[in-house]
Amino acid sequence: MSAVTADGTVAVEKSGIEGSYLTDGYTLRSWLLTTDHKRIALLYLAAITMFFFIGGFAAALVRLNLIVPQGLLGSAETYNRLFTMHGVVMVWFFLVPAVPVTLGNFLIPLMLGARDLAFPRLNLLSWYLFMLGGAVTLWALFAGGVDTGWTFYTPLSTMYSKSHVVLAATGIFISGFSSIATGLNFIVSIHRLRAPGMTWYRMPVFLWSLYSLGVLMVLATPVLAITLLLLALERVFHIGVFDPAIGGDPLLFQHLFWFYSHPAVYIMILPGFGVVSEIIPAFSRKRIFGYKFIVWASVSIAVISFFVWGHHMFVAGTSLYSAVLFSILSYLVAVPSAIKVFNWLGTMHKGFIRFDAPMLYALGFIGLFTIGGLTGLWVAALAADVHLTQTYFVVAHFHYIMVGGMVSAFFGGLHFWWPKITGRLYPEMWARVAALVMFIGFNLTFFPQFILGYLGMPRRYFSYAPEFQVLNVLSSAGASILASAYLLPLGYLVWSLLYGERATGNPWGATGLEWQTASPPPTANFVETPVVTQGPYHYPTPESMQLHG
Amino acid sequence: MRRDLNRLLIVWLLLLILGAAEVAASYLPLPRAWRPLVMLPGAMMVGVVALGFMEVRRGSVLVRAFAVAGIFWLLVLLVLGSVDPLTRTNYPVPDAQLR
Amino acid sequence: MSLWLPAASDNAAEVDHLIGALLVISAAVLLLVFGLLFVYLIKYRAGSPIDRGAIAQKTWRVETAWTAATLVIFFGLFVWGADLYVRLFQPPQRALKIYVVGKQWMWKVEHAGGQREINTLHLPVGMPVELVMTSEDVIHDFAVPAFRIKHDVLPGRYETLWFTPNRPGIYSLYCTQFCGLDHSKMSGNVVVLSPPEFQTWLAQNGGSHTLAADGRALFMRYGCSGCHGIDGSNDTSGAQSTVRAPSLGGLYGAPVPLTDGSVVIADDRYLHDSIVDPERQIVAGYAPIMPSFAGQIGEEDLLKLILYIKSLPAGGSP
Amino acid sequence: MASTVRQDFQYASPTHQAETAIAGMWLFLATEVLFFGGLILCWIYSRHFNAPGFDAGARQTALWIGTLNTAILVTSSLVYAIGLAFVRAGDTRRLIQCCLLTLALGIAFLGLKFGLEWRLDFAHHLFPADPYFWIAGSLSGGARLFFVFYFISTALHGLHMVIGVGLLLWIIRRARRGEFSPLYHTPVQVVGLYWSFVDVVWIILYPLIYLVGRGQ
Repeated sequence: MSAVTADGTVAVEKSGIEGSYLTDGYTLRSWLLTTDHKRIALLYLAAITMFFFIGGFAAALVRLNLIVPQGLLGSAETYNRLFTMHGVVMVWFFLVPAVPVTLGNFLIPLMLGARDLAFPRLNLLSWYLFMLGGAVTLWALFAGGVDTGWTFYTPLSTMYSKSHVVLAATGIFISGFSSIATGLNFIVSIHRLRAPGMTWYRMPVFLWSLYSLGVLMVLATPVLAITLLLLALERVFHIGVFDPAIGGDPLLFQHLFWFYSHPAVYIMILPGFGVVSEIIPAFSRKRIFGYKFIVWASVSIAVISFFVWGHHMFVAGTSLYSAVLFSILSYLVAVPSAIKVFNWLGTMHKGFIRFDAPMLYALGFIGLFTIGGLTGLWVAALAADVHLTQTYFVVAHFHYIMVGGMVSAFFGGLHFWWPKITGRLYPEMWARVAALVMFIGFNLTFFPQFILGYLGMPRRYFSYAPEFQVLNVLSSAGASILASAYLLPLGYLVWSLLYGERATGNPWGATGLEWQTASPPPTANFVETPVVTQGPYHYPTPESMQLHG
Repeated sequence: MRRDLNRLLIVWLLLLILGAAEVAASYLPLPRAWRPLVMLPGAMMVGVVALGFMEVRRGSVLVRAFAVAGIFWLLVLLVLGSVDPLTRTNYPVPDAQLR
Repeated sequence: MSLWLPAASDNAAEVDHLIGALLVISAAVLLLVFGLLFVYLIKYRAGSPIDRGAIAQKTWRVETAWTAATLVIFFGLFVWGADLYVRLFQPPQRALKIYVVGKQWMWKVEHAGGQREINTLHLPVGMPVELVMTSEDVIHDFAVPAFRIKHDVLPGRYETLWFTPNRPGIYSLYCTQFCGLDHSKMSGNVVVLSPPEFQTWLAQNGGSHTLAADGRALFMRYGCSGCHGIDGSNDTSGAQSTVRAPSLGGLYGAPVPLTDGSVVIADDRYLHDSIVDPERQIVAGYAPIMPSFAGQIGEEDLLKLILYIKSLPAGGSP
Repeated sequence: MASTVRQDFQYASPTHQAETAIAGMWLFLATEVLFFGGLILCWIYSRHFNAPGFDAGARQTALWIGTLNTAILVTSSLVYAIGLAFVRAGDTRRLIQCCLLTLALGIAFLGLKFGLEWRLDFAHHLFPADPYFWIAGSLSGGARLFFVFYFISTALHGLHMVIGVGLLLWIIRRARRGEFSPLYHTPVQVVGLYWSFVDVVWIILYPLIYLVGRGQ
């Protein structure tokens, strides 16, 4: 921060322009009290990675248990706590924050041509809130855990569960404020800090999708906050708003919960759309197809996703009118997603496609997200949902979107911008292998679950009927492959930090302001504030490529 | 300054009048389902505060957009959230069974 | 058991058609997406010398076309799914009513004849069945995959679920709403029998008297008969009634005009409500003087009372 | 003027930063709207399924305190807005006076609400967890739910008021140090937005609590 006098002369400190943000201070203090969005992104990356492996460990145990019908772990209590832990950690401490707080935090100012986010101190505060919330939740999970599932349905969570529900809810409540702060910062920054010439339609799709995500974070999370507050009050003081015995309604909890948690699904997937929309043009050497359609698809997803939460409650005992209304609205939200898939294909059409690791992840994303999205049509059809909901079909469906889609996109983006973030290149061969193994392991894990679900195997079952064993063993085998694929990047990315080849400013030859500055960027991002004169993805046309190539 | 003061005082008087109207309306013998209409003057008071004290109109387009977004999504929550209870009939089980 | 899920109710076949259609549509779209993907990846790989020609600049025609196409398909799926779903809310009048209570972690079933069973449900084939369900504690969910039906079972209120089994056999039933520790143990079997077998089963497991007969005794014990006649006429000069209250003979299934001008059909739920919370729906022409019996009559007794009232013909005592 | 203008290095001009801060506050208020929105949805559910008991609860509230408090809050917003007009005209002394008056009105609200009204409610056995809760029988469930809404919503609103009082103290301290001028008074504006918003929340809670169930 620099103080300037009223006449308006600005005295920007010279610090860090020569070196990069990584060399701008080596003390612990220079990291823990930084307001630099790039350093905060790295703080977040460390935290996210930790939570990912905690949640993944729980998932591994869940899959291990399901190898035998009677349950390998021997205790339903342990199992219930494990899948709750998996859900809570993965949803709130990995999937929701993953891309926005790491890649988003790092890239938004760079892509905008700005020096930082609008409120850098709020950004740091949001990291601390996230860590505090995470610590409280982990405390709850390790002090004995929670056995309600991540959905905390009442009255199980309020009157019958004997686990640390309030503590876990408190942790999630706190981390919610971190989400709100992040979303607010993103929206305001995108509105106010665009470089000269950076009009809305010159912004990369990634920014549009993070803008849409910001809307969801800012407007849905507060409802989760009040819901968790009421949940805790109900559990501790038995206030009765969710208790039918005195006239409350357990469905009210579900409405409030899904008002947040359905948009949260899009909080998880929208940044994935953004990442893929950057990677595909870069490795097809071609302008993105139907830019405005993609952009407005993101925005309309942000709006419509608030209208569809009731589709989680088709068999919950809501009114018929409510179910029918939410069903048709759910179909509406599928349209923009379909638009995006076809636009990515259109982008590859007549391109010069290269198969670097980020592109492999992006291709995996398209395939898996398409399957996830299509099965979404199944569960939006009311009568089909009655049969399929609350079974492994739904588990497979949202894992295809969350893990197949979102996690693929996260790894794609991480590899794509890794040279920018660290100034080092990752080992390409290893990365391609990891992407491929991840794709195979993922499908082996989750495809059998579609069949299990159709056959009627309910989710959250510690033990199951013997006829389901074959498919469960297949799924668990796939999970072990998937787990090793997740460990690979951890290894080679860390290795590349020390031994990786030095990256140039723009190793992919990609467009976008973030590639115009050094790798890694200086603290103030740009030596001179860039001036934007053309739209995004100004890759050469095929004709000129063919002339030169 | 004086013009500002006059404007603010008018806003304040308007708020007090609307508040009084709201109290008066609450004594109208409306049927139970219609009683939430008593809130109409209250909704107007919100508008008056937003325009008079919070200076929405002086603010940028962005400020207005944020204000509208807040109201719009509130309505989404309340309207779509009410569809279920207002069109549902609960068939309660007597207390005895709940023990 | 094989990997194939039997379709053992009328509804199951219809849902399978819908799911089949969804499968076909999904497969077609997947084929299209993956097909295009692979063609492009091979044809337009960076090393490919193929002539790419000029790229399309105007995209809105294509975009509008595929947006419109998806909208039309989606709307069709919506209508199909909703149509089947709406039927689940319209049980036929003649459906066999069976009462189901979920509790951590078992299903308690009670037939109209007083037969009780736990984690098992015996049904006759070919007869519509309506389950009237409630929970004693948390939210459960009664699901029979072979019938393609499922519904949450909530504490404090009744939910219904109906279906027509059309194939004798033994099918799994599950609780599919996570309900705590032994959620995965809260499962059992639905046994669908031929009608004669079912009658035999009822006879072998039935009590000596019907629930309706018990209800008749309760009707006296709780003092209902002090006010309500059962002869079907609302003549209050009758000897039984000193207080003016509607007669209950032939009431079940008949339309009842209320003071607020609306008319309701006197079904199980109406009767139940009227005992527990009489002030809610007052019959036209009567004063709201009946006390609430909420908390005084247990759920089982309520069931018996309702069955008794159902058994009353319009003309007088049965 | 000796006061400085704040400008962080990501902004093009002080005005740019000021407008951004105000926009940020508005977006935060949109968040708050949804936070209280969840509570309002609770009100809709509780009242819809238990209208007689819920309205009976509403009739037990102290209308005069609620009404007086509404007037106090509206007036406090007015006083603060006048203070803002003064700082725009360069009169920091009047700004401080207005802030002090706003502070006094805010504390008066809190005193009436929690010092008097809540105490009376407890004395009349209106607290839903009270073993001698004022009403029993078929209306008690709805009445309890009403008072659950009453106590939670007034407590949350009160919490926002307390935060607002803290912010006012902060503004007064900075104004005393002469940090504000016609050129730079963004924090005064931002806190004013927050204060008026808390006022708006009360304007919505007031009929939900005191008025809707009152008439027969």
